[in-house]
Amino acid sequence: MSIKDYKIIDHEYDVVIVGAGGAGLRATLGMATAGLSTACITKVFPTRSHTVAAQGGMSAALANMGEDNWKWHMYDTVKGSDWLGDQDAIEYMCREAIPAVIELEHYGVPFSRTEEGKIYQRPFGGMTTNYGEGTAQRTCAAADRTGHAILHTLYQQSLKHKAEFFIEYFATDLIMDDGVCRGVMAWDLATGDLHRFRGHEVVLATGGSGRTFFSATSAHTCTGDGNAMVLRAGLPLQDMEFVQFHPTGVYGAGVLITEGVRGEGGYLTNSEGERFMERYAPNAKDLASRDVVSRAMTKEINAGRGVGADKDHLYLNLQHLGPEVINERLPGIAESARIFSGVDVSKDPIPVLPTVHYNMGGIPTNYRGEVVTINGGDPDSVVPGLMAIGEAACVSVHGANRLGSNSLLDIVVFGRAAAIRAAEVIEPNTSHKLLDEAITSKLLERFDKIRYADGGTPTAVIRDKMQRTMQKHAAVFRTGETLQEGVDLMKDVFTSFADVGVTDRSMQWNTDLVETLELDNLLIQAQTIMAGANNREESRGGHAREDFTERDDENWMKHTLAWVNDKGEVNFDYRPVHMYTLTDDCEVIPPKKRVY
Amino acid sequence: MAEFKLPANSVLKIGKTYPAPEGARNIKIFKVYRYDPSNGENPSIDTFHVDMDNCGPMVLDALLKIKSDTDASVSLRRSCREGICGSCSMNIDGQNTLACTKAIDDIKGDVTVYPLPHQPVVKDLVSDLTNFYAQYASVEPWLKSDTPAPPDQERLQSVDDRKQLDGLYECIMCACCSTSCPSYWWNSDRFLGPAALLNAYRWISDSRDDATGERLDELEDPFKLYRCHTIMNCTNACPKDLNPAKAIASIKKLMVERKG
Amino acid sequence: MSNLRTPLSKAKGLGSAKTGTDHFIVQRITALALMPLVVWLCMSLAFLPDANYISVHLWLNSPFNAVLMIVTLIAGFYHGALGMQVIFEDYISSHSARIIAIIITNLLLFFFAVLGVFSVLKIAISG
Amino acid sequence: MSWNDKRPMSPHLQIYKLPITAKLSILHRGTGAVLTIGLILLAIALAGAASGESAWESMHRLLSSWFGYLVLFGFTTSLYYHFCNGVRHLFWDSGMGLDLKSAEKSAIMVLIATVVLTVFTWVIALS
Repeated sequence: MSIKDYKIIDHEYDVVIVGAGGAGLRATLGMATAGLSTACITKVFPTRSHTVAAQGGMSAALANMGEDNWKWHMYDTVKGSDWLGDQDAIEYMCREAIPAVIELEHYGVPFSRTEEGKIYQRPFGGMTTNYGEGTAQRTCAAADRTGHAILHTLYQQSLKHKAEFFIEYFATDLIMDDGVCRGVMAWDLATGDLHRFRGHEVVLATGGSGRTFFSATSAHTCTGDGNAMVLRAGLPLQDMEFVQFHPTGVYGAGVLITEGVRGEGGYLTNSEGERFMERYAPNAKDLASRDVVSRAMTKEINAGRGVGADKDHLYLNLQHLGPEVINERLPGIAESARIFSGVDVSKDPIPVLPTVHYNMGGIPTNYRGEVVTINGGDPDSVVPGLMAIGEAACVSVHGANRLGSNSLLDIVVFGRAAAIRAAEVIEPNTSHKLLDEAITSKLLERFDKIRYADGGTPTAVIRDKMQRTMQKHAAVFRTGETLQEGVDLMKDVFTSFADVGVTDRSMQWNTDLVETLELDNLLIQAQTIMAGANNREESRGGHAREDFTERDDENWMKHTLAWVNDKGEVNFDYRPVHMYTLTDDCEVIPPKKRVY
Repeated sequence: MAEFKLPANSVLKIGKTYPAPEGARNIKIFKVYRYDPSNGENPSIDTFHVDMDNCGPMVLDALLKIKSDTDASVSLRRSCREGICGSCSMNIDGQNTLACTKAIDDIKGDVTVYPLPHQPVVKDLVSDLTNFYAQYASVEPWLKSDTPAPPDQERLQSVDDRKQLDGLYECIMCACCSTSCPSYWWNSDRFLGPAALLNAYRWISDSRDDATGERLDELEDPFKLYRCHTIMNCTNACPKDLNPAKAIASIKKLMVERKG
Repeated sequence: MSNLRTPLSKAKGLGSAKTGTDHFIVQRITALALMPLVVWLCMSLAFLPDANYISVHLWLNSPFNAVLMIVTLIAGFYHGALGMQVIFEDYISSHSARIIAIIITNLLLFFFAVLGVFSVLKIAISG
Repeated sequence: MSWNDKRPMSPHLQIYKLPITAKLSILHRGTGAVLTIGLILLAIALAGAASGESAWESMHRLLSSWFGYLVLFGFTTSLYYHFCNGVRHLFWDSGMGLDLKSAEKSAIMVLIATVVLTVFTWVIALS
């Protein structure tokens, strides 16, 4: 089949949003109501996006349950980021958190309530009062289904405002024209047609790439498609070596058990029944930030104090909370624990293990959601026509480690920020520049090549090899030796994709082809993670090197930018961390030793 | 007449059989509905022998194993694999549920896997839910309030008022309930079905919503609402243990109550 | 139905008929009424010593029995007509066929209801 | 709704394992339809009784045959089932017993009550 045989359906919009998770929906909503013609393309029906699985809550210094201040929230976030976060963006996020969560409530999110009828807030890891002194109750929660509640509400608001969705459309590539993003190609799974969407801004809200790893809390669909599109467009990803391991994934299944469990008073124990976190984080204990807890757990297991037949996991206890707290605050995890580990949480502890959870890294952007890159010495040079938000983006508000409940905040605040920015820069209904057909042809060639790939290795085999390699070599603790081995192995896996075989050639709901395209996306990102980890010779946040155990601010307080060529080779450059604030309302938080 | 029998193009044929790998000792048979839109043939049932010693505990694990090891063209929706996104809803062992939370061990004998009942099939286990989503949208499932929201603060809601939403807001829109309902099978063009009605009731129950009267007006219809005959298949099918039948009964009760 | 209509417009369909609740209520009221009546009818018939002409007439000669019989017929036929309407609405997809079926059934049931009531009256009054 | 979609319709009644609640619902509908016919026969019987002794006797002969008894027995069972399940529906409509466990329990209760009432009535009638 020649690429000329593909019929292409054209669309023109002011903005095209790729992804309909929390960030994508918030942006869609904002842009549609701002009077921009807006298309939202999504490979799954909006309420199936992985935001739906967020449990614990969304942070905002509302002070509904004790004193709080957004500056304390900012301090916690900067500290949580291990001083790799950009402080202007963090200031923006923590300040805007308050109106953002109020706005969500006004949209109808069914938050749990306090006795006064206000939004209920629970403690979360790393969230403190008074610059680290006390425990803050800052995480706004709808039981343990906050992501579900927010995502469904945002979708409902999108329906209310009649936003245009293209559902079950798989976006394949950005349409880049001389450094400017002009649109995106997408494949309609239901009809099998290809579509070309043109927009003055393309907003990537495609989420993270947890599925590069074997065991992740991430959904099957978390393949970071937007990140990969950006890499293929010759743009870099930032800080990809920082992968968050969530302390409490269900042992075996990898399903998430929210940090909210520990926020409500649950705690971890080892084979001796000891609350070992007291040793690692004397103040915050089980509510230390995630990287700290995950490392402590790994050390316990490595020291032979794991539980179970293979002594390879630990226990999360919440039996003492009583059925009332569990039913009211944590009903969803009681259900998950019952289904996936056969545990009645009111009687027995849940077997848990640190599990890949979140990509701190992603597409570099500024706090307005505009994608940036290094250009002629300018580290903050905006890529025209391209925005990124949510887990796909690296603003960077999470730096080297994200605090729990800051991701639901991130998606809403920066989804909204992108909408505000788009409304500023786009004149509605302006005409689009003529496109060179050669650009589209090249993108079609790639699609066609993968569709008819007739190599000897099934997609599933390559994917399995990649996931196992990543799991083994880019784990909680990393060393130069295993990382170099990992880089070499991943190069082989990358090369093996040339021999991939797709068995289904059809165009309608061909999930064999979808998974192969997703694998292609995962492979290119996996290179940036493994090579980035090998490259960064220090320990910071989620990146813990056994051969470089300390944080090295002198040499490494900078963002990694990684480019990948079509051979899978990774090139690096760096952007400085923004050690300045957006306004004079607060001061820069200088680096210091990070203890909890 | 309502179509109790399948149309000619939907009648099932016997499909292919795939044996288990050599040496497999713990074999479970999966009979999976297959339909390929590109060849114009009727749907068929393929039989897969799956080595359970080498497979995860849930039906979704087995389906993905079949897709990885045996036939990559098997198509299904799946995402979160933890029962919260609602993608992998299908008919397993004769009942609608989520493949990701349905344990294989709970099924005696062969495991039959069909798409959600009485829906247009796009491919294999992927059914077209356009009408289902449109019905959801038609109940205007968003907060309608005439009371201006306080500018810098949340709307207040008491703990008890918030409790009214429990068992309603958790719906994941998997369509297990609606497509399990015979009434919905015969009149899916006019009966809103349990999922949409549950979501309507979710907003009727919200103390912040001022549009109860309007919502009830829109629902009062022999077809939209009153096709529900309390068959209870919806409640039986709901993988989140919600009770759409009860929500619908509550709507009917409100309808009667406002008569006087 | 044209396939070019939007899914939402199809789902909204004809809008709300703003009716159906009266049907629902009357079906329940007749059901409630029938509860004691059914017990009375079954027990009366079961206890009827013999179903010969005389005993049937004697039974219905009692004003009490006659009135209960008439009420039973009215409530029963009304309840049945409402029930049959629901069945037709469920299973007959063609709008015209459905309406015709409902009208014919209603007329038929009305006829038999009147026949039954008149017969009871005749027995009760003529003795 | 007639199937004018080119795509196949996924199987439904053919494959669905109906829970007990659904089976009883079908039974409720079926017995409802049967009872409507029963009512018509009751009206005809009353008309027969009102028409004179000979008309009644010929009808009585028919009803006292084994076939007549079978029909009457069928009507009694249907009536009691519809009655008991109707009471269950009325509880539901008032908001009670709608959780799955109660609905399954009440289903069994309805079946037992139907058998008991039917047997009880026929023991009286035949004694």
